[in-house]
Amino acid sequence: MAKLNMVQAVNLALAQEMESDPTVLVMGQDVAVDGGVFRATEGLLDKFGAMRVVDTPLAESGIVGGAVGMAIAGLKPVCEMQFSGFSYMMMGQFEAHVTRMRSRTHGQLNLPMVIRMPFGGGVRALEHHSESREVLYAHQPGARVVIPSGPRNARALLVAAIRDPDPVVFMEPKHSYRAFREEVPDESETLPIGKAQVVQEGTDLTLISWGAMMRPTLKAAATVEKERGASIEIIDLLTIAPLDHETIAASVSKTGRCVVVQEAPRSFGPSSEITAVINDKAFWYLEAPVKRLTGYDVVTPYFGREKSYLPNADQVVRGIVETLDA
Amino acid sequence: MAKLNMVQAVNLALAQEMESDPTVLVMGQDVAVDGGVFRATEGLLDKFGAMRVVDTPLAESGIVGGAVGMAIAGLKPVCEMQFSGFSYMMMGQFEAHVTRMRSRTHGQLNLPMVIRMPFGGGVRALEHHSESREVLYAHQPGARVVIPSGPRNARALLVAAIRDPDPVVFMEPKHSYRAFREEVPDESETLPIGKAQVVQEGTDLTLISWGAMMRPTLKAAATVEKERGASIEIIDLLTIAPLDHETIAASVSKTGRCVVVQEAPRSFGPSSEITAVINDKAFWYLEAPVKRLTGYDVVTPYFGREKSYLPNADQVVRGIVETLDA
Amino acid sequence: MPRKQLAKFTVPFLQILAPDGQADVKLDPGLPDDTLLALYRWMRLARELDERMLKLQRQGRLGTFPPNTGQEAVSVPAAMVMEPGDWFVGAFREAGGRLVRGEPLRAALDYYNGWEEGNVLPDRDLHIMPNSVVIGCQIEHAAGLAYASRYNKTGEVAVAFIGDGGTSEGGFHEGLNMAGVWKAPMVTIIQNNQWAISIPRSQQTASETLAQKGIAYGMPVMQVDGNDPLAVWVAVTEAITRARKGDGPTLIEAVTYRLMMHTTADDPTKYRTEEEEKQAWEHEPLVRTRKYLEGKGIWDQKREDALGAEVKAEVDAAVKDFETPHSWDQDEPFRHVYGTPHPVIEAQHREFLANLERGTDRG
Amino acid sequence: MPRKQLAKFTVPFLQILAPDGQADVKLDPGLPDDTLLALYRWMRLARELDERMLKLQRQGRLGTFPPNTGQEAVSVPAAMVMEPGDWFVGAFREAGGRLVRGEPLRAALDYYNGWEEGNVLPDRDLHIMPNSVVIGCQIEHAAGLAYASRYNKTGEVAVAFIGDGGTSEGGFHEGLNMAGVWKAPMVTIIQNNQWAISIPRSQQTASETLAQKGIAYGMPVMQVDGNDPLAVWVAVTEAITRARKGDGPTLIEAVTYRLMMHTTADDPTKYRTEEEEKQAWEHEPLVRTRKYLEGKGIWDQKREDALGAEVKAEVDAAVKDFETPHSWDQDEPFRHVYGTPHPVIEAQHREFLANLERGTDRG
Ligand SMILES: Cc1ncc(C[n+]2csc(CCOP(=O)(O)OP(=O)(O)O)c2C)c(N)n1
Ligand SMILES: Cc1ncc(C[n+]2csc(CCOP(=O)(O)OP(=O)(O)O)c2C)c(N)n1
Ligand SMILES: [Mg+2]
Ligand SMILES: [Mg+2]
Repeated sequence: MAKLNMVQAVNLALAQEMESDPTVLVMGQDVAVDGGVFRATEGLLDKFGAMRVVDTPLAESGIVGGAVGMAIAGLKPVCEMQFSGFSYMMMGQFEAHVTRMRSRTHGQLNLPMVIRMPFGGGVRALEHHSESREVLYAHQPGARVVIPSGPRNARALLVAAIRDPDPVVFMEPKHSYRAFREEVPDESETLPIGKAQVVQEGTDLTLISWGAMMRPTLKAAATVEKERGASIEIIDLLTIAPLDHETIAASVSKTGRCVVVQEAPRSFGPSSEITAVINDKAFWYLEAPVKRLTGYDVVTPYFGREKSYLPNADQVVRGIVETLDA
Repeated sequence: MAKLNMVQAVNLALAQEMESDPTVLVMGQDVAVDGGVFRATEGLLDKFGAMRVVDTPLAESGIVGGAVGMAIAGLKPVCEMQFSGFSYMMMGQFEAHVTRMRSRTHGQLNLPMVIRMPFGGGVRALEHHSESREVLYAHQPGARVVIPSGPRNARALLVAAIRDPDPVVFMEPKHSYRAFREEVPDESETLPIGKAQVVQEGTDLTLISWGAMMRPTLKAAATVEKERGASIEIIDLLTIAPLDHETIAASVSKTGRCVVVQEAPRSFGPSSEITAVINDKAFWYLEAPVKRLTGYDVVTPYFGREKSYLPNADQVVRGIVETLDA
Repeated sequence: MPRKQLAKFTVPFLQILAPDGQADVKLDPGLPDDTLLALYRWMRLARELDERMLKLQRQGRLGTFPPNTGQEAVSVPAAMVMEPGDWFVGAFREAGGRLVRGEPLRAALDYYNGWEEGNVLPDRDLHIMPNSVVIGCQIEHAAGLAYASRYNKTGEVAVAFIGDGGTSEGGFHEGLNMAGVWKAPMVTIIQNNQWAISIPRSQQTASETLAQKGIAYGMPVMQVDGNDPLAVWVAVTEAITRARKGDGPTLIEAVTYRLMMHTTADDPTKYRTEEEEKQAWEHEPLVRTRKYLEGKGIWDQKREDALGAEVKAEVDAAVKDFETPHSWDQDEPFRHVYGTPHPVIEAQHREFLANLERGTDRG
Repeated sequence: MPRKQLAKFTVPFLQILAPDGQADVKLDPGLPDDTLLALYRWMRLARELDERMLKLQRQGRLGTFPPNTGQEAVSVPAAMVMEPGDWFVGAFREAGGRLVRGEPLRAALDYYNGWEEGNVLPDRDLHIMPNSVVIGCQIEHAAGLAYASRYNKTGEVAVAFIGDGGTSEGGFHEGLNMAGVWKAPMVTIIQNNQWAISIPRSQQTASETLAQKGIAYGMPVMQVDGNDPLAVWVAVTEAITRARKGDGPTLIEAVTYRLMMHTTADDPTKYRTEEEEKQAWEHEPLVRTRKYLEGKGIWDQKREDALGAEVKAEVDAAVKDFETPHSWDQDEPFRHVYGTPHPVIEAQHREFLANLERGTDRG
């Protein structure tokens, strides 16, 4: 058991899976000698050699398309997109093959591959290094989209993703990479993909978020609990697609009120889907409209303006209060 | 005034805009000599020559990226993606530049360009020729997504798209290409982008759809009206992004009930956004949950199974009845 | 060190069998008779299948498909020189090669009639990739398959096909570049059939040959007469041997012609002349191969007629099988979204079955 | 017509000015003194800006940026030989060239400090494209700009830059291929600085040179010493002249070295030796240019000191300006999602302003 940050937790998951399964390999730009621009693959080259820790040319489509071939040949490639902002270069491969190979062949060919990508804002980075676009992957049946929120669940979910028989888009909130540490057990552990986690039980309102937004979400919940004595149930989605309808519906059916916090632009974002699921499954229990606290429908601004564009705990507090009072 | 099908209406819009504005050009695979695989650009080469009707190499990213350059240099390129299923090859250009150039330069550089693409099922075509993935474009602020439902609005919206100062993704429901004809006036006319159309007023329920799904939607409405004497308000979205919240909210605030019909997979689809908007703006008027009638969250099957996967009028009838009775 | 020449490249060309059926004796690989007869038979079978599929399509008994008529001398010999474990990575115009590799005749019929069942092979180990309708992607897959061969030291070679049009896609570039860096055991064969739907080769790229595109990736290149099965045989054999030895990938341009329409939805009279097509027919591969066999004294009209009857019967049987009503489930796709169940899919599966049961009476 | 050679290609190399400052007299373009002095001045200014930005970044007064130190002899002379209407299409390591084209010093400071205002040029007609952080896209833009030049018969040439790493992207391929087909007036300059972050040139592609990649698109190619501003001057002039005459695009590989870190977030000691860097410094462009000027008798230590003071003052002024508090609106992005208003954006704009007003007191 060691106290790790999320980068180290990702690194641990990769190292242990590579250790125990010789078909697992890591590939991407700068993942080998450099250890990844965030150091998530540091040390792997020394341990596993250049055949299993592959510095690729600068070609996202090539990386993912290559991984499709490798997966069909029995390997389990874990690809890294250096930033999610560059991952759209491989959308053709993703849509045409990553999501479809199993269905196309009725299961004769499947793709046990993972596409890791740091995403989201908050680190004062250059343009294209700050977006949250999980919906572009979540809307495509055939792949799964997983977003951890802390070191321990990052490790457990990444292990599960690598072992999953199907492609998993594993989006790492870079704002959380070094934000805090958690105890992460030495022995391998997994979390089920497709299941959300109730991180706190409550009765007055359901608060849903994922990834880096879990932090302002938790902070806001604590504030409102203190200030108003409200009992808030908090859900960390962990998997975005396919979504865990049961957990969401059960919670909102109990509380009757819901606030969803998301970093992505509002329109056509994950919180819209969550609202629709609640509409489907918990409509008659709703005592107030579901409140979506989200990024805005603007082009993600450069970091000079980033802070005012990211949802913050204050907004979440106001959203909760408004929803409690509605 | 002539009776045209949608392909002819698209052709008319292109020909007239090219006639009246020498900066408009058409580019894509097989658009010139062949007149487009659906014949949407037929005759344009003869009228306007090879500089303005450009047969390009087989390169979607090149086409769209080239158009970005042309638009910056003062032209108004209308690109064709042969099928939406191949458009994901240009998602990198789209996300990084098409949607961002205006914001990036605070308006100094803008992109008056149109990306036309046939989409959707129902024509017994090969794999990758049947999807509805409008959300992948709609979730990205900076471009607009327009989907006509008939010859006349296709012509009017395409003219508006070409004249728009910003990029427009113009998705043509290929199932409607030759399905029916409408009177289309000879003189140019436009429809405002960003506005939905109430195609029929009613008081008991709001029925929302767009594109090829308008036909089963209208048919189902007529059936229920006849069978139940219900008064149904029907909205044709026409623009998917940015969405016309007012028209949707006003209608549902009046009727209290809503059914949305969409061809795309359910999860993270446009109907989820519509449901969320209704939740935001008309929650207190709702007398029943919004009903989403959609494609399923599966990989679009080949055409041997296509028919059972496309929402049909029967399902819409049942959805309306269920919502009326809820 | 002023203006100097840094590097020199040449593009070799290979033809062995001329259109008149005469082989260059110095270059003739001297294949055994039974191999030559098998080669011709596979090409004839592929042609027969095309012709029957065209008829079926015109009669509304089959969906759209892309005929490979005229290009049989590319994929058939290439598939024949491959080892069983090698990967056949097609675009979508390699019907002949697929048959050689063991794909049942019926698979193409099912596939082009709108059923994923056409992609389900009798054996996963046939190592045939499904068609890559989205052009260019398959080159990246092949690079990955070839990398895996090195990883697992299996000696397998990935043999990928792409059209002249496909060479313009970014995927062609990224895949070949990676293969070059990886010294991956991969052979890429451009079927330059002169057309990408209506776009002629000359408008696809300004390069003098398509073969020379391999220079960009530091790999050996060769242009061959793609209507000459012996030249393809020799070139692909050389390339596969090099790949298997660990000497990396090769790019081969096979110059051929798409004698029929792009797909059955296409009308070539819109963009090319009958004259051009007529000329192209004079170079087509089957006649020249037949003449070559006749010249060797191992073929004559009687055997030709017998073969004609044989391949017809084989195709007849496949069509009959294909047209025997089957009961493939409509809900099959729900079983293959993921390899493990998820409640969202399961719930929609039930919803689908209920909708299916209720039918579509009212439209 | 058996095995024959179809086509031959060579990759020429050009160097004029050796590292010791000696020019090859037969090749020296004989630029006027004032041009040479301007050339050196721009390179010095770019270097000074880099060094200052690095300091600012280390002090937390500036965001991450990619220094162009060592590569000044590529973008500076290229920008100088361009006509005013020509399009400068950068990747993100062409600070020098941008200055030449008229971008204010301050623009880079604002841009790398997280403000879109750094992309807003004093005049749209400067024809400088914003950085293309997403690698490869800019080559496609340049092809489109060059096409528009033909369309409007403006005679403008698009000059695009890309790194050695960038040549692996599909966009490089698709853009150059289209430019070839279109005979577009475009010049592409690969800044081969040996590294793509930690990936060495040798692992980026198996091709012997990067220049030869142009053979794939049927365009003239040339490799030049990218630390030699005279060679770059001559090569780009030739290419631009050819483009403007209507003879199509050219691909130039400029061999140089990234003397600093990839960006200020990068630590090169992880992947390359000090020895390698030291050697590279011996080939850097400024010293050799200065020696050349000294050899011509138009430069000496006094003038060097004066220039040093001058560029320092210029950068000082820009930094002062940059650090003067500005009142750029936080809500600016809402004004530029679309060129025309839409209620969804307007409503969110109001919401944003309300949130902004309320602040973030509680986190
Ligand atoms: C990425 C992509 N873009 C467009 C298409 C549509 N399309 C199908 S075949 C074809 C032409 C292909 O030409 P070529 O590569 O020469 O192969 P051929 O059809 O001649 O065998 C096009 C444009 C596609 N399938 N994939
Ligand atoms: C499409 C894309 N993928 C990845 C990146 C991340 N990235 C930024 S710079 C860089 C290396 C670029 O190398 P090169 O093209 O040689 O240019 P240089 O940095 O050496 O100037 C990478 C991988 C990016 N910006 N764009
Ligand atoms: Mg072709
Ligand atoms: Mg570089």
